[in-house]
Amino acid sequence: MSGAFRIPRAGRLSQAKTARFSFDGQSYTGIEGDTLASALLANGVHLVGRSFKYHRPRGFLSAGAEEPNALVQIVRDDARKTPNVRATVQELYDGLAANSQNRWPSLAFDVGAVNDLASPLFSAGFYYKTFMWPKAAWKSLYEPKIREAAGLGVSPDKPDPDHYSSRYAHCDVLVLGGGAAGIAAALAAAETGVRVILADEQAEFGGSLRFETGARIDGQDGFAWAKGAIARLSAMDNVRVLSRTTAFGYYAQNFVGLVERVSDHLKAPGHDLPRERLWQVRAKRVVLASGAIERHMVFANNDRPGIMLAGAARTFLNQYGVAVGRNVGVYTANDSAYAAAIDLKKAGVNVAAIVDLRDNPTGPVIDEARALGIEINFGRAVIRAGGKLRVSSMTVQPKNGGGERTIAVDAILMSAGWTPSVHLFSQSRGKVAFNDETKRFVPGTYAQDCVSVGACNGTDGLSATVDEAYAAGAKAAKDANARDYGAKTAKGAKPKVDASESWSRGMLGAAPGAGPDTTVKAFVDFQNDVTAKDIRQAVHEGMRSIEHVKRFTTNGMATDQGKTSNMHGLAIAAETLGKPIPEVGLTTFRAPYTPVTFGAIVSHARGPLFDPTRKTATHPWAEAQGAVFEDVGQWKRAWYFPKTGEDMHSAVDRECVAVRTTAGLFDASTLGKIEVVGPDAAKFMELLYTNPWEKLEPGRCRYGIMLREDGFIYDDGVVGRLAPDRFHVTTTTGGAPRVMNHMEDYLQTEFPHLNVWLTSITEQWAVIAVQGPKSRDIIAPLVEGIDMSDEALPHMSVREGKICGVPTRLFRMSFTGERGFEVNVPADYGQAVWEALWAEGQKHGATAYGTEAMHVLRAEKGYIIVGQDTDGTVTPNDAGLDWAVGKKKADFVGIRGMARLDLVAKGRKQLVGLKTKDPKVVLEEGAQIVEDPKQAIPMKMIGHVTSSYWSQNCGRSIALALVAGGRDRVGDTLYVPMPNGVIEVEVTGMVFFDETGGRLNG
Amino acid sequence: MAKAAAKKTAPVASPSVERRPALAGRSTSATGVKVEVLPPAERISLRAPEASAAALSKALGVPLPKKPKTSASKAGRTALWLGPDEWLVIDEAGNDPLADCAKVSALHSAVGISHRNIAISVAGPAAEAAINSGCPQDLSLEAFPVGAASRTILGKAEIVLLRTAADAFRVECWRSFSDYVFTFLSEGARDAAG
Amino acid sequence: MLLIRCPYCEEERPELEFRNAGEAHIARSANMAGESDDDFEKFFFIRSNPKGIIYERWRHMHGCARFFNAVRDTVTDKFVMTYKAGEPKPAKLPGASK
Amino acid sequence: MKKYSVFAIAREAMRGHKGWEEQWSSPEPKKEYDVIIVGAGGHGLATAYYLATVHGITNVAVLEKGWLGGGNTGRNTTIIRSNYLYDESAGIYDHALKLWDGLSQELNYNVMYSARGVMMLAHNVHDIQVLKRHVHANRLNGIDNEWLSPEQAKEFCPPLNISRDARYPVVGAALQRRGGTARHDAVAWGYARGASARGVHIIQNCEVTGVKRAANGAVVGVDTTRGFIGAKKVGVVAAGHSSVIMNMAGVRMPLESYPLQALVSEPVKPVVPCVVMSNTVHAYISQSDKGELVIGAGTDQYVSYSQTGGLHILQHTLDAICEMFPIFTRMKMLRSWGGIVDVTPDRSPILAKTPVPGLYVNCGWGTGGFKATPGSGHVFAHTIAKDDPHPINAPFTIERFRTGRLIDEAAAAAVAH
Repeated sequence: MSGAFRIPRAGRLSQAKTARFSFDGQSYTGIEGDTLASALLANGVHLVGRSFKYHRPRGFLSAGAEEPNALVQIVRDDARKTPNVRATVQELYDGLAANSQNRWPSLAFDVGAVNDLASPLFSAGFYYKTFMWPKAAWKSLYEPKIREAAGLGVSPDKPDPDHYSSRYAHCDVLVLGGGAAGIAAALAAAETGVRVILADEQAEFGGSLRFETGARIDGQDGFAWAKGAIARLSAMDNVRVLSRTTAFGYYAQNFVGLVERVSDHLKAPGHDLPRERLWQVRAKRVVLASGAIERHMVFANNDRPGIMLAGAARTFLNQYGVAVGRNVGVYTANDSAYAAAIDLKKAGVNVAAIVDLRDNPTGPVIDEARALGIEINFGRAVIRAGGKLRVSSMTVQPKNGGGERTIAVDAILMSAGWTPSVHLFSQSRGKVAFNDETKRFVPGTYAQDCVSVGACNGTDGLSATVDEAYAAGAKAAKDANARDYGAKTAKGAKPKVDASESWSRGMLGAAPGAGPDTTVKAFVDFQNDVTAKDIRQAVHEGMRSIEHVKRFTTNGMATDQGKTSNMHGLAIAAETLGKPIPEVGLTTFRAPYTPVTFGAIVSHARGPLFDPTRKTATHPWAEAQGAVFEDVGQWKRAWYFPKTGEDMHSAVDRECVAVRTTAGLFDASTLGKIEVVGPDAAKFMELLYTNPWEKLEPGRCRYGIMLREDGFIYDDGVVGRLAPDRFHVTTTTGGAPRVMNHMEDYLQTEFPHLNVWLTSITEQWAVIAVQGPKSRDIIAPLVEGIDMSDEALPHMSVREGKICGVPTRLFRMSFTGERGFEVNVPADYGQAVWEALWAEGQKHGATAYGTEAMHVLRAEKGYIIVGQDTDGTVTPNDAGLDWAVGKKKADFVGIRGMARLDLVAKGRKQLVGLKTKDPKVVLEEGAQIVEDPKQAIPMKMIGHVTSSYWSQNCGRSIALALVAGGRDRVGDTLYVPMPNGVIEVEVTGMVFFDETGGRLNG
Repeated sequence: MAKAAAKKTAPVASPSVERRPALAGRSTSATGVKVEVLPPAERISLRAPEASAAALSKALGVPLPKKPKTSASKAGRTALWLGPDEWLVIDEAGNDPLADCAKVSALHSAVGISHRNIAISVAGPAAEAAINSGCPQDLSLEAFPVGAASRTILGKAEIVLLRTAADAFRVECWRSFSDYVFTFLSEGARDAAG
Repeated sequence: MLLIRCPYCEEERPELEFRNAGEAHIARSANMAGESDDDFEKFFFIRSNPKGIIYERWRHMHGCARFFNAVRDTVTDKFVMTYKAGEPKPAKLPGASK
Repeated sequence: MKKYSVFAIAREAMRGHKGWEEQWSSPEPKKEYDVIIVGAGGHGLATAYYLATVHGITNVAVLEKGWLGGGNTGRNTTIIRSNYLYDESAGIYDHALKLWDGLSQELNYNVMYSARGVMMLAHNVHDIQVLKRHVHANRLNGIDNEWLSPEQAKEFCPPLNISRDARYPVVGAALQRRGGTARHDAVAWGYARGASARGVHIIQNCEVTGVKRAANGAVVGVDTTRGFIGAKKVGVVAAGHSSVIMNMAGVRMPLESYPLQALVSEPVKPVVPCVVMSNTVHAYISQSDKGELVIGAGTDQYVSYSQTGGLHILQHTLDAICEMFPIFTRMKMLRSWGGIVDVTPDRSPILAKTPVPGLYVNCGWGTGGFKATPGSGHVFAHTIAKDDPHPINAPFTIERFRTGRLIDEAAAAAVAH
């Protein structure tokens, strides 16, 4: 049995296929194809949630995505808990478990409901006016309490085991919305053969045809026609039909984001299916067929469980075969609710009365309702609903006042009219226009290549809708100017509407009895508990812009984003202000249309795909050696190579000593490398670097500095000249991409007359630095064709030849101060050559060293690291690199910037060395330096420590620092105030080891 | 042009160490699509003004394409248009395009990048969808026909894409992050099959 | 995500392939070293930042890698046209009424 | 101005909340004011408030082209902190922070300043160096900022992922406990109410279309969509539109305006107790009192006044959030929006007199203006009232771009090596 309220032979579900599920621990049975909402209603459950502020009991307002009340937590397992799921959208699967939210201890008895009693205090914006005294209580008391009370569901607390995927797609015509309008438009477009994508948020296409029993198209029931049309479309190669797919964002140039819910409706999704799939569609034309959303009536206690939109009740009946009550009342201001009363009556449900605000409406539905014997009351209002956890009655009064009458009901179906869904149109930056006659905003001025059709365009009536949509679909296909992809089926004809339901206007704002001078709770925004009087109060308090009203009352800011509440709120504000609606304006429609799972937006970019990881050719070797890696940009670099029992400190000490006593191998592959080739290569280098290059001999290297135009150091590196027209440029690891971009920028746009080209060769060459007194002994046996003598291959030179039988660019250079080489080999040979060098090195006691030892060794020599010892405010002079600036050069990038007033002023921060008075004390990088440690806070700081290490080779700590007027302070004592005491330091030169540089040839 | 340098970097007949390409041998299959790392190839980045194109085409034995997003292929050698003065030349036949260019005196820059890139084949009816999991270009046959070539984006990585058949692509990327590209394509393939 | 026509690739391509490179038609002086402080400030720091039509540079970073120029409306983000680097600022814009 | 209090609420509750006064009036513009402030965002309204309360200048109009607080004030992620590196920045942001503490009482308007702590994550050695440089400089400047181990960071923010297996593991964090958030609308409204009560005219839907100058170059007033309004002093506080207004006065600015997007999730029960920021992974997050996760990151890459931006920017932002907080992939984005931020070349504001007599400008706050609101308004009011900058904003000149004396916080965090 799938519920006492299931009506035999009603609806479209196969009653045989049952599914078990639970809600708040209670077991129920539903049917496959149900939503959680329809399945609960079938079991007579109306109470499903509690509201945000007053914790009022709530049921189902709608049968769709606009639902503000029926939010639940879906629990698949411990790691798959999803908060704030709309029960009206969640499809039922066997075993589904759902819990209600925002209540304690239970849904039926919620302590938080005390807020409802105190609600006169909790008027709009009350929190801005209180909780200010005593001051400290905000942090310790008020805010924690407010935070605890707020929120709806509970965040997951474990990483999500599900995965998400994404797809970029292109099409000629994208049709959003799969009701009669969308289907007609898609048919027309598809039949021309162009590429069409049709998407609808529901599991089944048809839109309002799902409940409109009066619709007949092409001789069939409307829903059957929709099903047939979708089958035809699905069979066409040029058409992609996406159900359960919500277009959530309409971005620039017809770029639309959609989310497809792939497996949340499945009992056992399996490992291969993503939970959701993000579609990012670029369409030549977009057809918006997003329909309309029914509005509720604003009257006292209109939020009681059992009170819902009339169209929703019809959907529950005609789609799911569920009666929302046994004795229902209807409250309406338009025709469409009559159809609900008629359908329910025909299904055997008692309709206690229809209450219609209008004075003397006429029309076929009214006649039919009357003919069925339903009591109809014109010119009357429902002034309040009775009952608490479930509606029990409605009290009716003539709309201009008079005697009250209370009618017992167990459900109230309401309709104030339909609001066109202009969300996506508005997101496309189109301007809506207010139609004063129909009291609705409809698409006005278009900003993109799209068109609205049907209810979202304010088009009433099925026949007019299908005509409009079909024509628009055909035109969109034509305008897309695309080739025919070959529709497989024969060209069809325009669908013919044989019968449809009548439509009429409705009303906006509060109904009689809900103000302006009452204190009743007539809800405009259900979830956020915004009442008509809250909106009036906001206006009285000076909120004249609708944006202020919205923000002050929070109307329309709940998870439904005001789909049912915005127009009512606007109308009440306008009425209170005494202004016409268009003058008050409409709040902005912002993406997403409905909430979108973070996972879907992130899709593949999780875990290892969050960001590319870059690894060098020798990475596997270092890993096997137990290296610890550090992240440098996207690269993983070997940081140090601890031997058993070693911590970082002892490993680094050992590595540093080994390099200076024997030799070390270091993977320098991550340094950026650019090959600069062409007859004007040297001219180009002259412009991009501060140094002179024209006279550098082929086969020689030079340390180069690159500035930005503002004169600050941008990057540095050793550059080798391979041939008159060919330079091998190196950059910092992190700087490689931006240096390349910087060079290309100047080459292409400032110096396009130069015949020179740049190619990134960072990844072509693996670079193995071999440094130390034994470095030549290690390399020489493996090298062919290069004279390794100091005369033939002096410091700062480069040769091409072979190593281990493979090509090499062999640099004699040193970032350690020792005799050193950098062996460049094609990357795929990198690890094998490393292993060969390693084997040679073992004969001499060489070690592998990582980036940390590299940092220490270079600091011992006073070699800077751009980005560590410099930031973006350091000039070559500041860094003590004036010698690298070509004084005779007429131009280079940065030549003017570095001559600016402040950049040549006295007292600038300059790089110097620091020695702590206690050699054992290692300064902290980033520590600040002062002249007078006794001054009060705020202290005058004159610099900071940029690099600081324990140097085993020096037997003491060493540091580099940027200090104001630093070079004039050499020999001075300065102070580094730390939390646990002041450290005395002496300002020194930057070289701590081998000041004469003799070891370069040692 | 750049003869001296080029000559010296010509490949060696018998290296004493083996070449270890990144991801060698990796492959994965899903319904409708196979993702597989291709064997090593010789490659150059070729830059030249229009005036040099004829001489370079002749030396390379493959006409350098002049139209954006196109490629030309002959005898195991493919030239991909990457920019108005830039081609990626891939040789899968074991010949050295760098050496061929070294003979050309017309203005150009040829730089060896054989080891910079690796290539991944994505093939099967769902290949297009697999790549579109992270590549924002329109890969329909109309917009990206067989032979079309383009540098573009896959997720957060740069790739070069070449359509080798209606249902097959060659994806080239730099070696250091090839694992990212391969993994991304594998995920894309899994979803394309679903 | 914008769709940008690359004048070298001769087709519209997704923004992800591009990188914006700031205002266009700010020439670097041939006599850079001799520029006044004011001129340098104008060159390096002052930007027109228009609300409306902007002349700007883009690089087809992950495409043909060329820098080029674009004319775009900063209010709607719509591109009016794109043209190659080095080409002069267009005297007349397509579809412009003024 | 009737005082707000719990008693006032109780009193009003008895009569259906009909006795509340307008929080600010909406007067017709006069022909002339002593001072015109262009822009009724938080900074502009604060300027007017302090002109009235500190300097006794109440004949002031604040002109707003839309609705007050509708620009970046109402579109930001409300992060408040003062742990900046340079003395100049630390000076102005900490001046603001001190005003935040007590602002609710000062304004008699609960702006919900919540000192829940701002934690900035380090993911690599370079981050540690940069953040520790901040920690030490802050300490000697009297600004609280402390270093945390990854474990301490997790203790302070339990949902944070500190696994070593993360793509970019957390290796430490800098925490400013006084940092936090505030309710953005309330800041604008509180200042508006306070200024209005003291006679300041807040004129909404009044767009400035021109800046009028006399023959001697001095400002004499502004043209607006509601006619000419005279004033001898005009303060431009127009955020993303500052270039546009300054151009009207013939002053070209070192500014570019970019879209800055942000988003919130659906509300959930308290889960993120503080503000977490990461420059390397590149996103930041906090949770509003309502329960929404408030998330932002960097700007789109191009100049734009469209107040929108690309989906891919939000993707990158959420990638980063889910990297730091893998438990959030099942959460849902509820709302996203864009603002227009005006950015200077050194990412520090301009808060100064201009070459035009009587014209003052307060702009260039980039992505971080909200936190400075009270301090910015306070010293800008001083600058206008005295025709001379307050010592705190004296370094934030326009001229610094000529001399090179920049206050480059971004450059100080240089990424390289």
